[in-house]
Amino acid sequence: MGLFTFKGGVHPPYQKELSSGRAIKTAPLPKQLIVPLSQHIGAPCNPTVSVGETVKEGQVIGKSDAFVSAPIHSPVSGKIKKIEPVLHPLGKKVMSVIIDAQEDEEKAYLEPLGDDPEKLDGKAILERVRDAGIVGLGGATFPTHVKFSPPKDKKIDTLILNGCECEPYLTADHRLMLERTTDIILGARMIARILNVDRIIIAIEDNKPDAIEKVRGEASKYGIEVAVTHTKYPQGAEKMLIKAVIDREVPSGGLPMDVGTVVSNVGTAVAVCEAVRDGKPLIERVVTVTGNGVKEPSNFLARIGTPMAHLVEQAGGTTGKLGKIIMGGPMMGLAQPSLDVPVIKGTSGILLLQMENYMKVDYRACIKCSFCVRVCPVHLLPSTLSIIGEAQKWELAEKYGVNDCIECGSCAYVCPSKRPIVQLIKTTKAKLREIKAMEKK
Amino acid sequence: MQNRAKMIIILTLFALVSGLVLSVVYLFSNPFIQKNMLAEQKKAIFAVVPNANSYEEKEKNGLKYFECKDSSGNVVGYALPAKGNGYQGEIKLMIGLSPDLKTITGLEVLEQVETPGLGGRISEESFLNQFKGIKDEPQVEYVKNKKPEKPNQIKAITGATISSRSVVAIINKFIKQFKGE
Amino acid sequence: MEKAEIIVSTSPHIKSRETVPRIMLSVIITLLPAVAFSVYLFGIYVLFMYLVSIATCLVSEYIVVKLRKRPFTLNDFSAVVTGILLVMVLPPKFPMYGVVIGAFIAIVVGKQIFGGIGYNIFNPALIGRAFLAAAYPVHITSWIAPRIGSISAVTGATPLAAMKFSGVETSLKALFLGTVGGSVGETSALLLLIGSIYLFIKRYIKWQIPVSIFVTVFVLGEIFHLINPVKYPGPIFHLLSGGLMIGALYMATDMVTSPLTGKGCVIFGAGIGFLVVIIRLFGGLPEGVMYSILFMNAFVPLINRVTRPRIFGTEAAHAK
Amino acid sequence: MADDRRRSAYELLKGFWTENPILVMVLGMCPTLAVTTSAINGLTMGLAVVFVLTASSVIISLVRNIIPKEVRIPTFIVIIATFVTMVDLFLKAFFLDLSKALGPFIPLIVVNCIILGRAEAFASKNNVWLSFLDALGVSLGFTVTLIFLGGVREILGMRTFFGMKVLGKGFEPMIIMLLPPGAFLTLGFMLGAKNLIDRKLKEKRGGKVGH
Repeated sequence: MGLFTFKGGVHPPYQKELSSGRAIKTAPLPKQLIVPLSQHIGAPCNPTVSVGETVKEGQVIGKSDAFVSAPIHSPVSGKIKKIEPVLHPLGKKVMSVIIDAQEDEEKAYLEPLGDDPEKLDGKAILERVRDAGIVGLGGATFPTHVKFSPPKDKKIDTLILNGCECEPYLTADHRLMLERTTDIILGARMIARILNVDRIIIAIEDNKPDAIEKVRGEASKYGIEVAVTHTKYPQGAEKMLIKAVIDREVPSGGLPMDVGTVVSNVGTAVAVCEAVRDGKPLIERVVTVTGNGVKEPSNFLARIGTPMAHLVEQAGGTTGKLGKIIMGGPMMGLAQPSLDVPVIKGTSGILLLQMENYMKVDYRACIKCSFCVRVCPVHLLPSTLSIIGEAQKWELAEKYGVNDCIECGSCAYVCPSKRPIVQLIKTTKAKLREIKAMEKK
Repeated sequence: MQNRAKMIIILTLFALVSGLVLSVVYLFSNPFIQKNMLAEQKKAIFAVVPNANSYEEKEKNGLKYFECKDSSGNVVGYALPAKGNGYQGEIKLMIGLSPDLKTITGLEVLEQVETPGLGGRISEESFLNQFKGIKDEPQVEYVKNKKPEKPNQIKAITGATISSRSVVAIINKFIKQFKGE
Repeated sequence: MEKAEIIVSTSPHIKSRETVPRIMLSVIITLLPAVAFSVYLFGIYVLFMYLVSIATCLVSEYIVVKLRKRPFTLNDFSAVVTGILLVMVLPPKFPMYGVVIGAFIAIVVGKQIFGGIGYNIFNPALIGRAFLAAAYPVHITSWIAPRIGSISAVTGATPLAAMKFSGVETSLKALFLGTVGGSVGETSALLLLIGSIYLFIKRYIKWQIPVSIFVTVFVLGEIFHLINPVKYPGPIFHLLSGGLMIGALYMATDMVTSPLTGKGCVIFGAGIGFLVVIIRLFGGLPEGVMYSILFMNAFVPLINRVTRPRIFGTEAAHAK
Repeated sequence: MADDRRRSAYELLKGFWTENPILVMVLGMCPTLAVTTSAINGLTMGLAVVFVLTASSVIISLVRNIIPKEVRIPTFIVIIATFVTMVDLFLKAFFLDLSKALGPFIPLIVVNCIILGRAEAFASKNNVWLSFLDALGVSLGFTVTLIFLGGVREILGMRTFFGMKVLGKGFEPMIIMLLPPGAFLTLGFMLGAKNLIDRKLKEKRGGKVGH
């Protein structure tokens, strides 16, 4: 069987060997946790607790009535110390609940629903997904229950479980697939139950042969397919993955459900499994702490709200002159000003890179080498878009499909002129949104 | 209505004045212009036919030509105006022919718009002098980058083969027609 | 840990090792075999031509950049590439002041007037050469015999001129090895091909361009050769003679002045190939590679527009 | 009075630099590019324009009040054409060689934008004296620029200036300068140089650069 792939993409140095051999360790509880009340795409939550109150692990501390939102649960038992705006990994200050952790065995989990998907009601599972505050753990943090509630007219026939983990450095999903294989499969079957689909495909890049073998062994018991995909960035981007695995093209501006499929991260499947089987809300996740700025790259099972500095300490601390702190992978992750920010639901990794990686490079004029055109997975002309962006011709950029850009960063990665293509595209998109908003008024 | 009438009157007036002024200028300058043109023609004819003293305009085989005589009234040659396409535009020539029509006695370029400094050098003496005394039978030929060996050959201008070739082609065509071949 | 030292910038946070200077340097290095051979073939004067041309390019670029108060671009080696390529398409023994003027024009008119590297429409080296061709038409067609030679060495004419004006066909082996008369660096098809292999592997040149030029020239050449084998040379002769190799491999493939997409490059190359054959067989000049490339350069923006790739998830490129 | 004099001086001098018809308004490109293969061609063309422009401007300014607005353009053209024909005949009668060198570009002065432009923009709105100065200044500016353009092309293309040898054997004439591309290149460099000088002047005066 040939490898599944798509047209375009890049091969950055993966650096996965730094942490792929490290089993997931449960990180010790930090003294204080910072839980932002907005950890997903959609409406932020309102606090349901007040300062001084004592909370139990798993108790709801924030929620919102909006549909596109997910409740937030206390990751530990403890006392609410403060509720105030704190710097959030996404770059601005967000209202957060600060909890002093206390030793307390008692948990406020939800009622377990059982572990046989055949006997469970899809609706009940969906409700549980919502109540457990599950969001897409691949990094996009879109509320999962929304994703699993397609409108009636969209017929879903395939569920794709994304285990590609195409971002360099990150190994969280890899470790999950090795260590939590049964949970992933169970979670997948539960999700399939919600969506009422028969076909489940688990997609894994061919640079993780051990995971492929392990998952294939477990998946074959339930007739679940394993698709081995070509190791190439951004193989894990939804649209690219759907194209590669089932050869369907999500229309421009559309969603996977428009082509009858739903893509979910393997981590999300584990969360679904735990929420249904154990009643455990989403309060912890696997985080890869890696990069040449870390002494011992590791994979941790960390509570949401754990300050990044705490995890880095657990990984032996920093080494060398630190240049960059990144939440997520090096291609699409977000640079952080310090390690004081907390782990949130979308934190797949903490990447520390040494200063020496950042020798000053000049930003030059585009020489039209077309490297970016070759790698763009959505077949745009990134060089042209960047020039249009520099010229501030926002409307022209729209004609050139700027809104179809998935901001994967492949273009900026290959650019020999080191142009900030993604940044220019992001600015253009923001300006276009502004213009649209103005026109509406 | 009145406005329109005024417009017509004014325009007519200006046209009339203009016509009047130009007529005067024309009457004044025309003799000079005619003289200029004749002088030029004469100069060209006498340049290509040596020993000519007078000429007479005649026509043969559909071509206008000038029969040249010396002071004692003997025909000393013919001057044949010729024209054709060059590299960039029309080239007008005056070809001088011996009475037996077998030898070219001279060549002048009347008008040309070839590349200045390149094809334009067909107007230069060094190029034109080559034609003095060459044979036009079987026809005029040109050679490149070497000395002409035969009596009917000339050397093309370096880097301007097309212009040189055009001149030779025009000459051959008109002489042929003039001879009635 | 000092906070101020941490860099906060947008993704992606890692970048490939490719840089403009690296690409340009690769081009220079792959040209070296042909450069060395040209010095051997035509004498030490050619080496001075290279040096003067490169120096003039660098100085001109420096002056314009200073005058326009633009960021310093000398260190990207692109001016050096232009300098070398310009000499490679000039006849050996071209007067030195001509080299200086050509290099100056190449950089100032060919490149900096448009805004410097990346913004120029035409290949700078070819602009320089086109200027010299118009300024000094005699010098640009004055050839000398190579040191190791073939039959055409007697007159010093290039194989193409010999073919066109005297009907003499040079042996293909001589053409392939480059022991023939011609412009400084265009004679050896073999060395140019060897040099460009690295660029192909690194994908620094869009392979579609040379391939489509070669295919078009071959097919058209063959067609005409079949029609009249006496008058028109065979297709291999076309491929190996004149500036076709250097044009197809190093001039047409100039990143800045070639189309962005593969499809565009095919159209671009086919256009060049077509024009080359037409000019060679029916034009007033023996060689037309330079003008063909410059002509097609002008169409690159148009080609880019019509060959825009179909955006993922849309019906057609112009659906919106 | 001083104001009047200053105004007059301005109208006369503006055509040389600040409102130079070629370098600023980029008008009359057809003769500019086509005939300036030598300085003498530039001078002749320029003088022809001086005559036509000054004469027609004066006449138009004189009659500007009696011409109905609707027919002003045809009237201007008739006036201009008259003077152009006069120049053409004059050159044919006395300077046949120059007339040949300039070819159709003398008759084409009729449609030269500079002439009609000055007539429409200035002479039809100002008194005779100012119109005269304006026309003289603009056309002389045109002439000077043409001589410069023609001179540069002649020197580089033929090594001569007004027919006199100025460059020695060591300098190979550049044929391209005599061809249309040479005209475009020279004009381009002149435009660039003018803008550069203007910018430097502005900087010196402490003004802001840019548009």
